[in-house]
Amino acid sequence: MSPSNQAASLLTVTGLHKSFGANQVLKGIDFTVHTGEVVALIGPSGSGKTTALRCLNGLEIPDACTVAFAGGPEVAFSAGFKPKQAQILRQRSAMVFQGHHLFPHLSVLQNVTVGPLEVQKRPRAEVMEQATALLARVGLADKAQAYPNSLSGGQQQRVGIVRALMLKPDLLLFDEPTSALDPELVGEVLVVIKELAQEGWSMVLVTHELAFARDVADTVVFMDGGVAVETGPASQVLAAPQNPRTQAFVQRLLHPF
Amino acid sequence: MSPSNQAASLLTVTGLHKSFGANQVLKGIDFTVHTGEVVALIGPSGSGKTTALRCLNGLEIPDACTVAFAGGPEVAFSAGFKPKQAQILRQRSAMVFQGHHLFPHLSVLQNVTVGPLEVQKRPRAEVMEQATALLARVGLADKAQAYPNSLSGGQQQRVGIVRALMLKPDLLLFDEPTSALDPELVGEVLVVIKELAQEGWSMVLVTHELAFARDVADTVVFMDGGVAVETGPASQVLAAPQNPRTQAFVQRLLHPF
Amino acid sequence: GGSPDSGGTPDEAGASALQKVKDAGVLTVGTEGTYRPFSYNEGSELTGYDVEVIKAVGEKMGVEVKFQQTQWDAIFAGLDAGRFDVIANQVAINPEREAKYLFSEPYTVSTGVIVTKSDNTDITSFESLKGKKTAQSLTSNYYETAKAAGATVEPVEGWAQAVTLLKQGRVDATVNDKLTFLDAQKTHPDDSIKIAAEAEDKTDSAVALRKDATDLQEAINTALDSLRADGELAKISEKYFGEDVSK
Amino acid sequence: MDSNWQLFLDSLWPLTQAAITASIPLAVISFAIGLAVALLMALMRISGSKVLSSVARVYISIIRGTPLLVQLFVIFYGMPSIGLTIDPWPSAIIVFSLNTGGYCAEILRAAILSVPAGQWEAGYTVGMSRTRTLYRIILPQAARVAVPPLSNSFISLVKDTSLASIILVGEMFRKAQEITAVTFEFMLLYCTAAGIYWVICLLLSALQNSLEGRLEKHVAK
Amino acid sequence: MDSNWQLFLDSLWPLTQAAITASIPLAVISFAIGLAVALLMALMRISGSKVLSSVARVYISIIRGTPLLVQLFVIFYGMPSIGLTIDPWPSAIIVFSLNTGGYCAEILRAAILSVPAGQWEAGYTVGMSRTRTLYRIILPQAARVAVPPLSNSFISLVKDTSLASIILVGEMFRKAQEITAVTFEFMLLYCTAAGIYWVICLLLSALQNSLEGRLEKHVAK
Ligand SMILES: Nc1ncnc2c1ncn2[C@@H]1O[C@H](COP(=O)(O)OP(=O)(O)OP(=O)(O)O)[C@@H](O)[C@H]1O
Ligand SMILES: Nc1ncnc2c1ncn2[C@@H]1O[C@H](COP(=O)(O)OP(=O)(O)OP(=O)(O)O)[C@@H](O)[C@H]1O
Ligand SMILES: [Mg+2]
Ligand SMILES: [Mg+2]
Repeated sequence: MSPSNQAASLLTVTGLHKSFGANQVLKGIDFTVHTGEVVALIGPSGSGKTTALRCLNGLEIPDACTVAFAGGPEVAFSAGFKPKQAQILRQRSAMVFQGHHLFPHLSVLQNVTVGPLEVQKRPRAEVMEQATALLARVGLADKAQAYPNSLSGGQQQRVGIVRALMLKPDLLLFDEPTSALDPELVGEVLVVIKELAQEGWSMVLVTHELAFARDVADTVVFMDGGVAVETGPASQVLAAPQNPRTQAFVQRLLHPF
Repeated sequence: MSPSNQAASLLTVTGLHKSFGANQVLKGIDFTVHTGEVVALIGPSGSGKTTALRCLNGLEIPDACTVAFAGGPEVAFSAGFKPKQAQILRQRSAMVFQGHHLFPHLSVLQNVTVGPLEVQKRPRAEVMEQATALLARVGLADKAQAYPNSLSGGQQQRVGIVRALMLKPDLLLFDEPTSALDPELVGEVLVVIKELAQEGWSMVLVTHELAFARDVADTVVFMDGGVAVETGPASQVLAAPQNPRTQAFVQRLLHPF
Repeated sequence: GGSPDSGGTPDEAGASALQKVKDAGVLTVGTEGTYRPFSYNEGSELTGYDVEVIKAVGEKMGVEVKFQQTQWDAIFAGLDAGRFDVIANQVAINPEREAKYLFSEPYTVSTGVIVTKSDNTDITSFESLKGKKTAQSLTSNYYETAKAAGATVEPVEGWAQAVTLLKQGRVDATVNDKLTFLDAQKTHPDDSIKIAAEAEDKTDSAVALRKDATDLQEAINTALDSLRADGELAKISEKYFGEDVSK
Repeated sequence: MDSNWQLFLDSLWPLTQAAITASIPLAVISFAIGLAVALLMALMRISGSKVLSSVARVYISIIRGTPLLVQLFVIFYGMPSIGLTIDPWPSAIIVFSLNTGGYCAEILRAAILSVPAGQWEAGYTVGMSRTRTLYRIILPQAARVAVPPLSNSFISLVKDTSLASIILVGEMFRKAQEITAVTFEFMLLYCTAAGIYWVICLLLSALQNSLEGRLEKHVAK
Repeated sequence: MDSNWQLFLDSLWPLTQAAITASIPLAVISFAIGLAVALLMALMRISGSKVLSSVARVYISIIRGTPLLVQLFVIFYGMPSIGLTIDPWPSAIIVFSLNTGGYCAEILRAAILSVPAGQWEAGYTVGMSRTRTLYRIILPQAARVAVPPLSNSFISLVKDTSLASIILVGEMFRKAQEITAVTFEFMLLYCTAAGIYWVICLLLSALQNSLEGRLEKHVAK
């Protein structure tokens, strides 16, 4: 699964800086996602993983950063940046939220088709066909007409994933997609993500499930204090971390008590 | 840590039945907690673990059940049962909630002392001394004057545990005390619970952390569909479950993807 | 436009008040519509003494009369704002009002009466109101009269409320227009109240106009004079009060 | 007593008629326009722009801080002095709309803020603009929270229309006063009017309940 | 214009005095009593008892469904017919308290229900009774949610006290009318009164903000 070094780079993030007031959360992060690659962001709480991911989708406006997708657009964030420009990033990537954030007043089918139909203005027939296929793909064929409230947490998160896939993004962004789930329901979502990775989707994944990251990710970026402390192949960073901070973190999560 | 068979029984629950409307959630559960014993309730979501625990603290009124504490009271729930009678159960046991439910408008110190001072009417000096000691014990000596909002989830849950200990109960009830926590914070709470178990506190513990249950519990009760499907020493039920349902459940949690 | 010696101040359009009424062919009148027997609604029809008088005036002037019914609170504000040309609602003439508004010749001359419970014996004159409680409509002239007599005045919305307070024993008396009392007794005979005393001086009520409407004032006076001359005014008065109250 | 009963029956239809032809249409139209004003003000308050937010703040404060009666007076009797003469009905609609706008702005603001921020972000991430997210995602959810207090405001508005008589609108309370002027039975007439208001309010509450029920179903838990 | 200015200055003190001696005390006392009534009604509504809950429902519906003016009329002019004659001030306080009670009951109910059920249970588990949990745990937290709408109600109440003039309470609006009875400057006096109301409301809003700020700090997130 590890992409060869020759794989085309899909996304290049350079010099990602972000402060909230006086709190400097990201102090210059660089990383690259190759086509078909799975990058896992790990690190202690408050280290800026979520913030970094949100910047990629323009949900947070970095203070400075260049986000370049292969084949454009290249977005350079700087002082005079207008929030509207962020919208072009969203044409290339799609976010799956920790708390799924499904639209509670829309049915499952409406949830996943509202973007393609009303924003992307794609033909209805094509969108419906895609939706039916994807819902079936994650085991929710019979839930198309249901409302999010009537679904279990795991089902909701799978709908969230379909909603993102429906946008046909080049890159999927996952922010701890299982951390709000019942322990028993974690598995069903991880299985879906694992299959997507195997199908060749490019993704950036924030997770605390180290076992999962080791299994699925090609590259792991360990963040701490707003800096990418250690970056490398998953097997290496998680099994034999070099940096003492990485070591402590991995140790704490694998042996909590 | 396993209590000898001769250990005095502290709590005997017989014939615990509970329905919500037409939904029969508990269909007759029996179990015993010996003094100093740790009993873990495990089982799939919706199997009635939380409901069973809440019945022990009178937060849910069983349809039928006898709850007998050694040395009294023995409470027999039946049709004409008055919610007020449940209060006598709360003099023997104390609950630590999944979502901690600290009182947000009271300081940490007030949170843990409001019960002993205002309900139990114990002398102020004694209560303060106990509170200081217990807060120090869980590593929160410096947080006495802080408000719950300013604490991390793990700190909040530790305060929740101190609040329960302050009541000097004979039995501690834990409902998934770490499931609402950040993965990194789980450890600090589990460590406290493990120490309490080692100090000889009797407790009933609902948990999805199978590794923890195996390490800390003396007895494991596996519930499914409102019935105690399998009961036995922790090492046996978790490592070599007899019942196929227990086997499937344990398998699913230990190898999620 | 009005002739310079008429005193009519031309407004921004250059037309005098009278000219505007003539041009429109309509005299707009502000009135309460809830003040029996002067201005009230019988079914859906606005009627009453003041209403009929001003209608007759309009006829003499050769214009149509249109009514705007509003509360007393708003009636002078309405006149100020030009919502109507005149007020016909038993507006009593007094110095404060004359300082701000023009008045036509009076078309009602009446007296104030003190109304008490029938069994009341200690109120026999305006002097004996001193220290007593009376209920007065703020809108009426008698509010000041009662105050001047040394009474504690409870302001109320109208006759019905005043009488209710009187009968409930919450006030000792109400000073009111004699005509109102007589009309009320005619339609709702009630022997638990009586007239305890009558004022010596008369109260004149007239049509009120804006300060600048002198030519309209003249036109109305002319109309009133001819109504008086041909007996029309007396006839309307007879209809409502059984006597001529117009002088 | 008998004649009271007769009077009650006699006045029932005129009062009801006034309610149907004046009070209710006045309330409904003003409420509809007022809601639009309220939404605008609420959005200005949340906008993040200091200027817009201050303007909305001052507007809301004046509307809520001064009696409705005075607002009616100023528009109807005060405006002509600056050359703007507005007819009774338009005046009434303007004042009641602006008033509703001020009162409901805070309700809508709170309702919009009550929708989790994640819903905005989910809207953005499927490519929606701010405006589309507002209309398609946020407002339908805010509605559930807003309906009960809005319904309160509407019920108040229905009763407040009685003040319109001061600017020559012949609504129900005015009708009751007219009848009272002839019969002097103000208690009876006012109570009858109150009864009619009550019936209207009961209908509105029923409507509110059914609306809440419908919105409830699909709200995030 | 000059004489208007003079009149404005002359009337400022009498109006303010009336506000201080009548309008404000009336509003404050009625609001305090009304809150107690509202709490009672709110608890009846949540109680689970069908009877209590229905009683509260009907009460709230009548209060909200009928004009305040009529409520004042009924207590002051209507009660004597059943042999109960109540003085103006007590009448006003009764009516405004009952009215506040009806309006605020729903606010308090919603606020109490907004406190997570877990807080009740946490109260029970430390041994508290229902009542103690309510006062010690639930109400302090409900306060944060209740303050903004309660402050709305209070501001409305301040303005509504002007209706007390109808039952002979000499509050500010009545004072304005008395002055105008002589001078006829309704617009000017009403606007002056409105200005005073506005100042009171600004003060109340400031109070509300500081109260909210204080309550905000320790609320569950
Ligand atoms: N909108 C915001 N305003 C102010 N500070 C913020 C905001 N969002 C995040 N922060 C701060 O930025 C820092 C990094 O937060 P972030 O959520 O990115 O961390 P994280 O690595 O995702 O942590 P976790 O594992 O807990 O999700 C934290 O100190 C947080 O308090
Ligand atoms: N207050 C209630 N009213 C109605 N049904 C309830 C209530 N509480 C629980 N239930 C139902 O009772 C069943 C058992 O719930 P319970 O919370 O005890 O399960 P659990 O084993 O604790 O599950 P989990 O692992 O998800 O916490 C579920 O079907 C649930 O829907
Ligand atoms: Mg995060
Ligand atoms: Mg549970």
